[in-house]
Amino acid sequence: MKDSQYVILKKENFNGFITGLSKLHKLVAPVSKGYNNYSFEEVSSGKEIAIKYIPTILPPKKFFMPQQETLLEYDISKDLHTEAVVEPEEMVLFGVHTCDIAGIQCLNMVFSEHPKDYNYLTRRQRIKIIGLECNEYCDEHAVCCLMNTYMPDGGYDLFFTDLGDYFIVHINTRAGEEIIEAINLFENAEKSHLEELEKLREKKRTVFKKELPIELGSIPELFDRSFESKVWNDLDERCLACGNCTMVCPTCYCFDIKDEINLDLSTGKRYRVWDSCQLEPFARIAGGINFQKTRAGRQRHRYYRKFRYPVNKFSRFFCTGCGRCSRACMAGIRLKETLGALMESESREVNA
Amino acid sequence: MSRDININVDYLTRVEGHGNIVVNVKEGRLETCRLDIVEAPRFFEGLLRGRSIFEAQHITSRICGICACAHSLASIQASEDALSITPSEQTVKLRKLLLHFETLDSHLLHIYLLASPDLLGVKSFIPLIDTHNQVVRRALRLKKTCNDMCSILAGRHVHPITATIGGFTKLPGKKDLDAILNMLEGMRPDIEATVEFVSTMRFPEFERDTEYVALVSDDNEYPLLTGDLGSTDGVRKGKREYRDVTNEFVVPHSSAKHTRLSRESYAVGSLARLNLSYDKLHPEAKEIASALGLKPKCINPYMNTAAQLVESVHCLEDAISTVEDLKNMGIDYDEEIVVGLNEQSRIPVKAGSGVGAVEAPRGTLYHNYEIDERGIIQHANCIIPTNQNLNNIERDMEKLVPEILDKSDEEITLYLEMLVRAYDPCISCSTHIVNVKFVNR
Amino acid sequence: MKRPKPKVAFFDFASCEGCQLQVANTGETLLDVLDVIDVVEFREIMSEKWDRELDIAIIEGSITDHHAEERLKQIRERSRILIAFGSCAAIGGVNGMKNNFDPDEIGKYVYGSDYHFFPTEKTRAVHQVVKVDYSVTGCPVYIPEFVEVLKAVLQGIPYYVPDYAVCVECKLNENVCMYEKRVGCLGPVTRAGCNSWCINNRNMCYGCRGIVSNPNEKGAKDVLSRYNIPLDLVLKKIDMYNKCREIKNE
Amino acid sequence: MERVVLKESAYNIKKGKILSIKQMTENEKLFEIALEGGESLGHQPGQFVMVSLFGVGEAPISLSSSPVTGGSFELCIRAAGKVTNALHRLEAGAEVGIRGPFGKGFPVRALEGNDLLIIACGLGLAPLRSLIRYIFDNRGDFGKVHILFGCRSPGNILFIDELKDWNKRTDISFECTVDQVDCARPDWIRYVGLITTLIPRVQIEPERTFAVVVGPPVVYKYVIKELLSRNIPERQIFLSLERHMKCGLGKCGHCQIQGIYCCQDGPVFNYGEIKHLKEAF
Ligand SMILES: Cc1cc2nc3c(=O)[nH]c(=O)nc-3n(C[C@H](O)[C@H](O)[C@H](O)COP(=O)(O)OP(=O)(O)OC[C@H]3O[C@@H](n4cnc5c(N)ncnc54)[C@H](O)[C@@H]3O)c2cc1C
Ligand code: SF4
Ligand code: SF4
Ligand code: SF4
Repeated sequence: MKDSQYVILKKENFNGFITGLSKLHKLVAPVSKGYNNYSFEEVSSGKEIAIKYIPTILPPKKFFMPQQETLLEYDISKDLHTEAVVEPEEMVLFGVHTCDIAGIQCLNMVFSEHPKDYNYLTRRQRIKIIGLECNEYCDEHAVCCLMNTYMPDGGYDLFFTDLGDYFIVHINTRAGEEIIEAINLFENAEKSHLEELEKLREKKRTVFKKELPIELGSIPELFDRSFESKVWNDLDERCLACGNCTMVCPTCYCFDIKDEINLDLSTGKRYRVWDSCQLEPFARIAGGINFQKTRAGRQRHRYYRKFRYPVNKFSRFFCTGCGRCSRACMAGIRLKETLGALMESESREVNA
Repeated sequence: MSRDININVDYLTRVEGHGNIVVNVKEGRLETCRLDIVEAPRFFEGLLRGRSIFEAQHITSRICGICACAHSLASIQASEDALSITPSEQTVKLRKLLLHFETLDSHLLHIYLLASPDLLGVKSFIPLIDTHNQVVRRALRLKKTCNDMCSILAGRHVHPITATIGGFTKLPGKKDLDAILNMLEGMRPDIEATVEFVSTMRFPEFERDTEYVALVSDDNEYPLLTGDLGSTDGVRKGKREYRDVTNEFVVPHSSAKHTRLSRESYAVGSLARLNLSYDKLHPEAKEIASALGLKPKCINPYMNTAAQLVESVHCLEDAISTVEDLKNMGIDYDEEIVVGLNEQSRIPVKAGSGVGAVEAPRGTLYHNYEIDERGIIQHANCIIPTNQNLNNIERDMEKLVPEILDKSDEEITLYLEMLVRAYDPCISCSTHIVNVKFVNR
Repeated sequence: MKRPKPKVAFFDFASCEGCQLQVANTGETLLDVLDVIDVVEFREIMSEKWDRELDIAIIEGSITDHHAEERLKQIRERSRILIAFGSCAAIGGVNGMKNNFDPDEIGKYVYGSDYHFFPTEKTRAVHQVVKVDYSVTGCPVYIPEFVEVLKAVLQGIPYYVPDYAVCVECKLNENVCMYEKRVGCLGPVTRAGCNSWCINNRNMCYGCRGIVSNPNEKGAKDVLSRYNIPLDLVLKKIDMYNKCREIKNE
Repeated sequence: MERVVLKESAYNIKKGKILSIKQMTENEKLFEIALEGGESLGHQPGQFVMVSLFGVGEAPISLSSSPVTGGSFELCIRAAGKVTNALHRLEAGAEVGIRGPFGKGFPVRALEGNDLLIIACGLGLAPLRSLIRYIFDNRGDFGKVHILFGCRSPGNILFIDELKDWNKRTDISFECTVDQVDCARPDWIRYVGLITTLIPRVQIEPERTFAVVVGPPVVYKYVIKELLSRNIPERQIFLSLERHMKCGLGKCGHCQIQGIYCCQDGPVFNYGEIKHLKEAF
């Protein structure tokens, strides 16, 4: 029906779009929780959605890799009987910012890598993503320009950009196109619409400025030289090891595996639950040795897992610049400041 | 008839807390008759001193896990009184709802799990799992529903979390109200079955006229959260004069304090409330009352269990209409309280004294705090329903024992235990364990 | 697979008995539980008594006087497994606040000149008096955790109270952090396992589950000053449940 | 919600039946396990499996038997916690879940034709026994073989009967030391002292010697220092590291040592390749 890659949705049709879509699929979108906090929750009407929002408390990873998810069910009443399972759900995510789309792309790489994780991949298959452009910065914690995630770069089915009276929508996949077709409220994008989109992008390029005076490409080397930096000791004093920074990170995927048996003591399930490298017991083994005893070491590990290790393994950074870790930290440990401190302590050493 | 009876019920069971019954009859003459409380004292009033008034409800709810909501509500009322805060209409309705849930829960627990084994001739509900499986399941189902409703409204039944000075930290959403309404309506058949179950029970026939005390009011509402203090002997006082009602006093021959009002002892609880405010019961409840042969002034303490059932019906019906009211009014979410805001000094604090008087499931519960200008508690006093009943229980026993001397020791013991249990005593929450007597000292 | 049901008894010491009630509150799940254990004594809801050997003793409440200590020791002797049930038993809980006062002074305050009829000692948690095999902490206990512990007992495997912050569960539940509301929350130093019950209900964490093994005390104080939350207020709040931490095990 | 059965899930287990259990020391038992249907595990010495007890959990355990054995495999397990204690309570005939084998084992191909210095401390003997048995099975493929074993006390000696045999063998050299003597010391134990004291006693040609070391984390630092002082090239030293492991699939993050996952990239590492990893030791 629509041959161009772009369509538009008038604002007055937005509600109809959401209601219509929510009737077709489980629809999830950002909603306000007060105190400038948001979360992705199921919606059925446009007015529930916070179109202007800053990154949600938990990133959309909670749909791809739920906080707790069953891996295996077992029955040991007679013979040992087990079945590996996943309980996926068809859904559409609406309003995903570019940083979070980047986060999902990171997770895609992790879980597609051998040995493949079919729990993740099966869920992934059933989720459609509708992106939403940030026309301006969320707040001072974002580093999306430095991490180069502030512009759309694939990873979605549809992508919405708010242009005042209407949204311009980029159709990226066949699944996206099906949504457009199913909900008959879209119009063809004219040249003028595309020009307006280009104008917005131009403007964004002037508003979004590299948040720190460093080239993305030099970050790995900065980390190569920072392993023994004093910056980590400073974090040791401040960090409470609460784990918030990792729980809210769109690219943290560490988990624990636990067994739960029913009261019959013969049936039950094995499930995984989000875990965090910031927690005291994370690297402790039987016998009591803890391979990550200090908060300094654990904080360092967190930063290296964003800015150094994955660069080798996946050729990309695992920080999407969303700023969640900084917002979630009651101790005020800010990613931007930590990076800044690393740069500074290094330049001091160089100058000394 | 002259015989010796020596009853020593060490650790009275199926009551909340530790109590012992001691009866000593020598040659047909009653020598000793008392209910000892051996619960380890916990000194709540003492340890409240120096704590912020904003922590009071959190701490005092830990006086008793069985009537934790009532303690919270009494505590909040006392605190608000001291701080001169008037709760909104919505808050009052929600609090009433919470108290209804707890009353239902507590009464049903008592009827099914604590009292009915006696009437069915078993030691506990455990054997009933086999003999009366449906009854046990119904009891547990009802209890669970009350518990679930408390969870929605207050986070949980034992030590509610959301109820706080000023209102609630979390207000029920539309879906929550619907869910509660659903659960309440779903309880109706089980409550009907309960009525049937109880009407087959035969309560011992025993009467002793005494004074009954409860909250009373001039409006049409069955008073549970607000009102003055009144008695069947015609006393009426404001809640700030609670000390004149409870009259804790020292008995010359014993070191223990008792409470009394117009006569040697008084009773609180379901029967007291029914005797004072029978007319204000929900019509359904009144119907059940008359079917059970309960009408004011009923002076058979064993009938307290029946009165609890009547109140259960009242609470259920009143809760349903309260939820409907709330749904019609629509919840104002701006009233949600951020707890701990006192840390930011958002509720103005001043020196003062406040009293909370609430009809807990077992009777009138008083909390009284005195705070300084920083909101720090200087003095605290909590008077628990069971404390008020202990004296009355002993007087009942004194009258009962001579009447049943022809029965076997086992039977006498059972009658006495049942009597004590009928009051549904909550000894664990007795902050003032004032009733221990040392007759043989 | 039918194995003999273990004999289980509930005992209460200084407590509000709310944790026992939590068990009764589980509804028909209680029947499932009773299917796998044989409750032989549970004074709150049963008249049956048992003075012989026990497989599992479930202890509610703190130890506040000499009698209690003796009684507890006797129970320990005849029990194969002993579970400290609820914060009062596991960490001392609210009864610990009493340790802020001199026992005679607080006795006089509450009972006047007759205070000596109610002798009291420093409040102690159960493990400060006898060996404890399992702890179910929380005020009140969180029933899913209790059931988990019960299953661990039946399977003969250990249960470790989580040694990480309530914040973890709080985040999994996607709550708005209390610090965003500028309210001092004890979540960051309190052991998880309650599914962040209080914060899910928009209250703060009061620390009822005990403090993690290695809290960053200095860091926590800095956080409070960052948010202008008076330190003494929060320190006092820690005492609400954790005062018995100060008692060193003999 | 849909429920999909995942045939290919890496969390699927293979059923294993315990054929026999042998108490080795107070805390260690040897389990012989066969997979259902006689399936061969097909492992390399140095690899490990995740052993499951349902309702309890999983634990990574090294394979102790030579791959050549085929039909069944052996695990030497110390009762250290939840899963391992529960395993110790099992009896022959019980079923367990097995995932794996996982990880990179000892570089058998690279070792072939060279002299070997095998150093085992305590439970480190469990994985090394797999290699040693493999070497015995293919003795002609290797040069001189020295085996050093150290443990806390005579009561902690694993595979004691086999060790007696090794002691008698003439095609290898074998020495054993204990940190302390707490009960009757078998006469074939000649030394008391730390494992490091044995290293200077063996005669080696460093350039054609490969050292393979497995022991608790504390020993590596000292043993490696000793080996380097004997001029064994860094790249000819192999070791196996223990970490907390949950998935064995390089995902859960528990075993990560800086940029590498111990479960997939290890547990056997070449010292020369990881010596720069400060978190490794
Ligand atoms: C590659 C590899 C190979 C191995 N090979 C062998 C082998 O061949 N033989 C062998 O015996 N072992 C081997 N191990 C070690 C073995 O995996 C562990 O001993 C085992 O995982 C312990 O599991 P568990 O469930 O018995 O102990 P757990 O119950 O899991 O106990 C240990 C864990 O519980 C936690 N814990 C313990 N106490 C507490 C507490 N009080 N509070 C909170 N948390 C606590 C610790 O943090 C630790 O994570 C190997 C390990 C690895 C990584
Ligand atoms: S959120 Fe802050 S305090 Fe918590 S673990 Fe992360 S850095 Fe530490
Ligand atoms: S509300 Fe409390 S428990 Fe939750 S994240 Fe914040 S500090 Fe942690
Ligand atoms: S959130 Fe804190 S106070 Fe509330 S139940 Fe959990 S540990 Fe206890």
